[in-house]
Amino acid sequence: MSAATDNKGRIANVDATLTSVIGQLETEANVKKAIRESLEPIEEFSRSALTELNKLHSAPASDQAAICERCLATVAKAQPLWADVSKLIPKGEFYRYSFAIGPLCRSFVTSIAFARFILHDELVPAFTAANLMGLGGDDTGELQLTADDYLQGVIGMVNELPRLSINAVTAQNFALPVKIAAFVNDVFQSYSLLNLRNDQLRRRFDSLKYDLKRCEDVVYDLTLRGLTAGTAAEANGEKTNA
Amino acid sequence: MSAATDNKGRIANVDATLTSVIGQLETEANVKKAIRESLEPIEEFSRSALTELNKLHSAPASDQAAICERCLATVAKAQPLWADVSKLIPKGEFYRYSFAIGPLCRSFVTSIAFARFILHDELVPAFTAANLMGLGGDDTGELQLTADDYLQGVIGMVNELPRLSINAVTAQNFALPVKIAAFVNDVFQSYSLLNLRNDQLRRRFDSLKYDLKRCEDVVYDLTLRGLTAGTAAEANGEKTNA
Amino acid sequence: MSAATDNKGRIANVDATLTSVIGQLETEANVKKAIRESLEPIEEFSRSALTELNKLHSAPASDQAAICERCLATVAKAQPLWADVSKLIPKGEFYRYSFAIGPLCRSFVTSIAFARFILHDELVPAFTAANLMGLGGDDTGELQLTADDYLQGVIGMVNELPRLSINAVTAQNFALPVKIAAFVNDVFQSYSLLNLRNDQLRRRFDSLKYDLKRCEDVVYDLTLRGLTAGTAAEANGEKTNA
Amino acid sequence: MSAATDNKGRIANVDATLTSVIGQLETEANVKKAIRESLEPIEEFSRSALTELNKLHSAPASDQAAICERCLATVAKAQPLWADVSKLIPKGEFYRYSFAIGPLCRSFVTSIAFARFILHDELVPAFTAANLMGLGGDDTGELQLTADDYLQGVIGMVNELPRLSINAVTAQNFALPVKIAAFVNDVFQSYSLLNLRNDQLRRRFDSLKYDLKRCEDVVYDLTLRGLTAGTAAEANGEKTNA
Amino acid sequence: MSAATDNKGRIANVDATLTSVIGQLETEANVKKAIRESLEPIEEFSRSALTELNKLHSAPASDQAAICERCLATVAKAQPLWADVSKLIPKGEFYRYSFAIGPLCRSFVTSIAFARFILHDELVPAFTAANLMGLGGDDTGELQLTADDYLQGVIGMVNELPRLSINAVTAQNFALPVKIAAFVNDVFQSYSLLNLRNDQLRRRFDSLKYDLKRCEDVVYDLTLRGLTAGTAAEANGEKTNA
Amino acid sequence: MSAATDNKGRIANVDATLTSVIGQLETEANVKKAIRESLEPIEEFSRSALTELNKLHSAPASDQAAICERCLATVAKAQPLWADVSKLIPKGEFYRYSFAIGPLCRSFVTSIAFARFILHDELVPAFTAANLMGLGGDDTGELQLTADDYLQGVIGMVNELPRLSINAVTAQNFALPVKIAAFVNDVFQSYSLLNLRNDQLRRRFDSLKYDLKRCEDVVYDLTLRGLTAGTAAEANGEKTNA
Amino acid sequence: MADVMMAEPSSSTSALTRREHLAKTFEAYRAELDANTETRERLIILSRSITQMSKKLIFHLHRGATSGLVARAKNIRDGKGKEKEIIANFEKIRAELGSGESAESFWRWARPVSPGLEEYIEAVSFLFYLETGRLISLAEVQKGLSNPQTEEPYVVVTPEDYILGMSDLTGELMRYATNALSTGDHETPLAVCEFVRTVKVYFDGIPPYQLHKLSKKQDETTRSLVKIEKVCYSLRLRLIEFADRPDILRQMASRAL
Amino acid sequence: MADVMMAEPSSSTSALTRREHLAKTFEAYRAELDANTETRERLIILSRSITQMSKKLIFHLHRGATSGLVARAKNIRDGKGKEKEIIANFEKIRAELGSGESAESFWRWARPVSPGLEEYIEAVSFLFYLETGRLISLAEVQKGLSNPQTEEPYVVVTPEDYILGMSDLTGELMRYATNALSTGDHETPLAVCEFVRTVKVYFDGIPPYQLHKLSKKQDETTRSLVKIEKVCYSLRLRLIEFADRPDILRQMASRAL
Ligand SMILES: [Mn+2]
Ligand SMILES: [Mn+2]
Repeated sequence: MSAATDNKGRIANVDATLTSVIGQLETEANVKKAIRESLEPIEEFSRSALTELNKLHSAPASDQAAICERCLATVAKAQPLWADVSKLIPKGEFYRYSFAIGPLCRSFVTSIAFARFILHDELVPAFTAANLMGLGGDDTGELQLTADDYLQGVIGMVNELPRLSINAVTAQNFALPVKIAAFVNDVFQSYSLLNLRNDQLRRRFDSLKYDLKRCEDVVYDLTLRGLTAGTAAEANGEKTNA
Repeated sequence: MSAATDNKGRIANVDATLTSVIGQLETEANVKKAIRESLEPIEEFSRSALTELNKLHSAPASDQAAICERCLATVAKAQPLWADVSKLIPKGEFYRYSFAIGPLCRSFVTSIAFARFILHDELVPAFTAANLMGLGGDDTGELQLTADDYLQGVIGMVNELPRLSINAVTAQNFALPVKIAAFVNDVFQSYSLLNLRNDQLRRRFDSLKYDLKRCEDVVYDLTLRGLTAGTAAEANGEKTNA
Repeated sequence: MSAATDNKGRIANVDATLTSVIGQLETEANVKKAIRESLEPIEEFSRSALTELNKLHSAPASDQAAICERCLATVAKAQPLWADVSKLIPKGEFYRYSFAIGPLCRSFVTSIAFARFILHDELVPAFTAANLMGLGGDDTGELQLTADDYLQGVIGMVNELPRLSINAVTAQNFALPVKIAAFVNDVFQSYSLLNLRNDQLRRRFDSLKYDLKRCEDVVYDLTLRGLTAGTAAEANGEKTNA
Repeated sequence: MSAATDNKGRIANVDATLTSVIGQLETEANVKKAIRESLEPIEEFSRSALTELNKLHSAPASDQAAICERCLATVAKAQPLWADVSKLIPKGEFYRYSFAIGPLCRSFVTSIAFARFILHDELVPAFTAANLMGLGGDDTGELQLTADDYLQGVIGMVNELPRLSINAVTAQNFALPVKIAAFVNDVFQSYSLLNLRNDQLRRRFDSLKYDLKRCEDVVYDLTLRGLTAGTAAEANGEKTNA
Repeated sequence: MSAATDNKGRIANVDATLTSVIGQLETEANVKKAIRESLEPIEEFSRSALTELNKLHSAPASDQAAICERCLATVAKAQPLWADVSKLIPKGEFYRYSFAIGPLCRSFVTSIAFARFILHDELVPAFTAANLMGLGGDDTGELQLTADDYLQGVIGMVNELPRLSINAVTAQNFALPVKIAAFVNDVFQSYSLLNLRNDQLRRRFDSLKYDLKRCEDVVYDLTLRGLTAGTAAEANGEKTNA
Repeated sequence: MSAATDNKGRIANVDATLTSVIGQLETEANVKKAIRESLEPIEEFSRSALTELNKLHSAPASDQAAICERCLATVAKAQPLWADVSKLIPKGEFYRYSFAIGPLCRSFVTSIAFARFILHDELVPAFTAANLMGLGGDDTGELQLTADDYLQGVIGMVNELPRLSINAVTAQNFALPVKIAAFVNDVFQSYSLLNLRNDQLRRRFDSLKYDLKRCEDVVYDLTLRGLTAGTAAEANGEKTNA
Repeated sequence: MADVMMAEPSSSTSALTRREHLAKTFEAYRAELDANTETRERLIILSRSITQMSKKLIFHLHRGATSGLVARAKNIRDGKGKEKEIIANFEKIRAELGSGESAESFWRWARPVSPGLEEYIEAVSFLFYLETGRLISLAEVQKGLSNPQTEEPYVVVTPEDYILGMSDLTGELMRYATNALSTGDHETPLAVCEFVRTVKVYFDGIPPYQLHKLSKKQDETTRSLVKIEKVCYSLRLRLIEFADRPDILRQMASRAL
Repeated sequence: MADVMMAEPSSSTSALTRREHLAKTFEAYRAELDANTETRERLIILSRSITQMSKKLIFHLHRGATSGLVARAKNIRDGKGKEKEIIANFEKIRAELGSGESAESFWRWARPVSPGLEEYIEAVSFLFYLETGRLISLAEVQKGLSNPQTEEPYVVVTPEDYILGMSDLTGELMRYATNALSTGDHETPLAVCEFVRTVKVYFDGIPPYQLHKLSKKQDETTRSLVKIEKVCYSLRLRLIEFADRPDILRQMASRAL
């Protein structure tokens, strides 16, 4: 009889323990889902920012600054929304959910770095990028722009530059390719300083050398045809002021 | 003894039940086979239409219209055959067999959209494409061109354009690459505004960006060498006003 | 100027065409999502029915009928919910969404066939199974139990029987293994006369032979120990006359 | 101009060459299809033969001979059909199509070897099996029963014996398990003396050891309970003298 | 006693039957081994022929003919060895061993087709390829070059051409890429008219489109830079008349 | 010009280096092949030893000792052959080739341990097993029986014991099962002392518990029927002397 | 062209300026990435060591699980000692990650730690089952992996980790039940069978999207359960045959120990 | 039945005797297996560390490979220092395996060591190529991995290891050639192309059964070669276009540095 009681006790224990842990699992799944939903409106802004930048490829040089400003303005619109995301993340658990947040951060870095390059001929620092996104304030808690996401986002932006360089030539804008080639060269040399593991960042870094080659090729083409005269001075001169 | 009856009863019941169900499966297998066979002559026309279009890659500009007209004529020849397919499909079961019909529809859409682009510089609407194929009449019953098949067919056509652009240059036709780049740019821009959730389509659409780049590269090469005179201004100049 | 008009016209045309088609895709995606959500409460019942049946493995013979009745009652609770699913499916599009409905149907067939076998020693016909699920009424429209889903559900049920046979012995229920072996033998015999062309089903049905062997092994163990007295004679004795 | 001729010449040459070769491939594909169709009615008989033998598992000892005779009669009915298959195979190309014919041969060997074992307690020789199938006459040309197919068929038959042994006990036939165990032991012993290099066959032959164990288990169970009286002594006693 | 005789008889029967069949298998295994060994020296020549052709990638235009002649000479050296292979194959069993001979044939076809294309700008017919390999004479009996192996060999050769086209440019040979593109275009055009049912071959042939694109890209690059003067006109100009 | 010389020098260096290393690779491949061939005659003996032991299953108790002696004699015949193997292995490289030697050692351990258990009711120590195989002498150099091979070989032998136990009962030898069960129990407890990795030894160890259960079951069966009387004393009494 | 030539020097000077500036930034990134790589390597080493020790603990427990009561109690005591050694390694992991302020960082390094953690959970739950016959709870596992003073967790045990560990436990229980049968212990297999069946039913109810890795493990659990059920089946047949000879059954059981 | 009962005690006593005897033997096996496991773990840790350091060395070399002559020389000098650190780890592996008498044991532990060894060979051959433009030989690799005094190898480099390492080298050379193009270096791509093509031709000649792992790596080598060939192709087109403007070509090349 005590065996029977024991058995019943054991089963009750199993029931209670498993019910509780499965409940916890569900709670977690709900947190994940809530975070994903809270990211959706931000993703909308991220997509708009990229679409705006896409116009650079067919716009005349004179419109470029305006396009970039509109892009940064779109990024800024997302700023208040991060607080909603932040509230959903339990204390100390940012890295638990970074798998969902990371891709979005990378996309924003791509947009911001792109716009800032066109506007100021600079590689936007991670700190500045985070600020422009609206991270790092009191209300965004532990949310952060990780080094990995920043570094990947920047490469995403460099990947767009060969296309822009080529379309600039089509639009008779011969200064931009020179500016681009110098920038990509600097970025490539900087990334070469890193020791990378066999991860996604490494794979993306490997792609940079082809972008560099392509951007250099355009400058070769222009130089050969004497199309960089003056503009080179213009582009480089500005850079020193940036 | 009642057990014996039960046993015999059960055996008979099992037998009857399985025989009837497997009979149904056989019927279905036969319908599938009949549909596949009825599609074979249509596939023949589909292949001919594509082969005709293939000639665009090595034809001079002056022959292009004729090639496209012959392609559309071939498509038209398949029209009456769809009625045979339609007759084989039981009421309400179009989607049961769409896995077999879909690929063929996509191939036709590719041919039609290609020919119409060359002839009229337009993206053929789904409705028009279905009509040209011969779908949508009374005798084709439930047969239809689904949105998914239409879009995949269109993408299949855009995938062909970079090759045509390059071969046009080889054939000294410098106007076509400009026209192609503008068209692919339009398709790409329109698409990037939309929020496409279907994964397979999304991946294919993303491939368009690569096609666009290649088309832009050709225009770049021509611009650099001053070979787009007139045409480039025409196509690009207007784009900036849009 | 006419070129400009052309350009604008083409852009507008491309935009309108793609927007309309992608709109259709969105609509479809929404229907899919709605159907999936409408299936969720039904899945809940399906899981409950299986959990109920799972109790057969540790229950004494006297509880079996009650368990099976409760299982069928759970299945019955899902009946009214199918009407909600049916409403979501556009006319003629059942087979478009059957990929989502099929697995659920199979699971119900498994439960129903299992319960009916224990209760009535029969292979439930497809028609009856559909009725018990609540399909086939006026309000369930085009929803149907396909032959393929029925058969797969039945095989799924037979796959469970060897385990039940073994657990029945543990629970000192010596009649059940004899009944199970006779039933599986009937299913196997009937099947082996049929020429099933569908490859996936064929492979699953071939697996039944292994199940049959395992069921026969149990009867062998009981016979050796004289534990089938009566039941064995009943089931086997008659079989030899058949 | 001579280049033009060359070009045309090359195109014609390429065209002619490929058309002729692909034509050959079509012919081959048609032969394959015809052979497959000519095998279908034979497969029907093969299935019937196996289904007949399947009855051994639930039949009383007294019915076994009749079942086996009916099985061999069914096999015999397929004999005239092989001539049709033979006519389709071009001279010297039997091995080109043996991939399609082999599985059927194996299935027939399984049936024949099974029936002959029950009837005559022998391992039917390959030559006899081929004759019973109707191969080896003038009208079956190059068709043959390969050594590999024969052996695989035999193994397929031995794989059935443990099941028969167990069902024999259930049906109170205690002599058959002893006869089976002795036979499987003989096959296994003969085999283990041979050095078989063919990998697939080796693996299948290794599976025999498992069958042998199961057959021995049944004899053990019977011995333990004194149910082998006479038969065991008969079979085993002699074995020790062998 | 009669049981004992039976037992001994059965054991002897089983033994004799299995020994004889396994003996046959051994014989076959030996034939297989002998054939494989007889192919080894031929494989050596096949590898040498490919290694020779590999030099085309870095050779100046003036050396190409000599390389191809040496390649064909190497192929010719293998001719007498096929007779040794042929002797090992029992009458009517070529297709039994074609799995071992086929890959070698394909490799030879690749070499021959490659060399003949460079030397004579032609697609070597299957008949000629077989002759150059040394097949089809009296002493090579049933050995033959199958349509399938021929086609796979040809595709293998076309797959190499884009690489050669690119390396030709590096070696300042600007005529070869034009010749290559025209040839690949011919092969692709002819093929696309044919309805190839063999799935594996179809997939390989479909890959040719990608090769064609790559070859066309090279011609494009040359055309842009005015490096095809003469040759381009020759090859393309005529093509338009075709 | 010095660049040209440099280049030639570099190519010569590459040629020399690679030719040498590929030569070394071939030498190694030859060593491997030679070792494999030198093992073949030993494998022959290993197979014979196992075939001899196989007779235990159908032999009367009185013949068992003789069978085991013959088995050990066969093992002994292989002793001189190991010296040939040893000569082929370069100094210090036993473990480089143990992948080829190991399986053979395991098979010998299985035979030896089996024979010694029947003869002396003991688990043969690794040292003794190595001696009986002929390893460990001066002429077998670095050849050794590794702990892993010994441990796996012993399990291979235990895997055979349930079958022997069962066949002993069939042959009315009721002492052997008791002896076997005690032995397997001891071996199982010994292996339980080891901490295993997830490797092959672990997987084989996991199988031991089923062998133990099966052997114990036989003793249960005999005890229940009073068939162990006397023999148990006999078997166990002897064991203490062993 | 002269312009270009003239532009060059200034261009390269300014490029160097930006490049130098970037170099400084990226050298900091390099230091960060290198430090991360080293931390990851150290955690992998600790995790591997935890795996090894946990596997050893499981073997140790199996050795004592089918012994008599006294030996069994000693075996469990020894097992607890081994568990302490494992926990010491988790303490080292915590030290590696820093504590207090940077407590969050555990999540950053969860991936290299998790293989060891899963194996530990399997071992500790087996130990707990043998001692109490009960299923250890997630809270109890977490408590064992926390600083006894501050109650700060060394590593956080998620429901996922716990469930996957329990799933592995069923495999060890299968071995335990089968071994028990051979020693004539007729209660353990039945108790284990009920236990594993309950666990399986609960886990079957977890929707696959919530815990993707579970579905493969559930197949393994099902295989284990089927094996245990077969053990119970043999046991039942044996008990029936020995129904009128309990003496022999007792004798046989004692013989095995 | 009484006999059985009586037989029991003696049976269990004697069983204990044999069991105790076996227990002693198997405790020795346990010690041996446990020691092996620990050795393997230590070797894996060393091997992983060698892998990390070799990867770092390769990155380091790429950083300097496209610089000017002086910077390049310094980069290679630094690289050699890093190589020395890696070799120190191989020395530790040798120490782990014991030396002299038990020299053979390297082969026993080749598997856990080989991933690190392969990565090292890749790194050192890249270093050697950058310094000398030549292919390092197997003997040279082995010499670097041997005690300079006794010439006893720390680990043995087999032709397999060497060939697989060279196969990986082609991937790094592809990166080197591509990077070189962007800096206006027009000779490196052509030299690398010739080099990789030669290596590939030799490796193509190795029958697959002699080195199974090579065939997958050859696919990778082919991909690398095709990429290098494309670089050479672009280079040729560029050189042709600039044929009458070598001044611009020079200017562009210097601009990149
Ligand atoms: Mn485990
Ligand atoms: Mn590498």
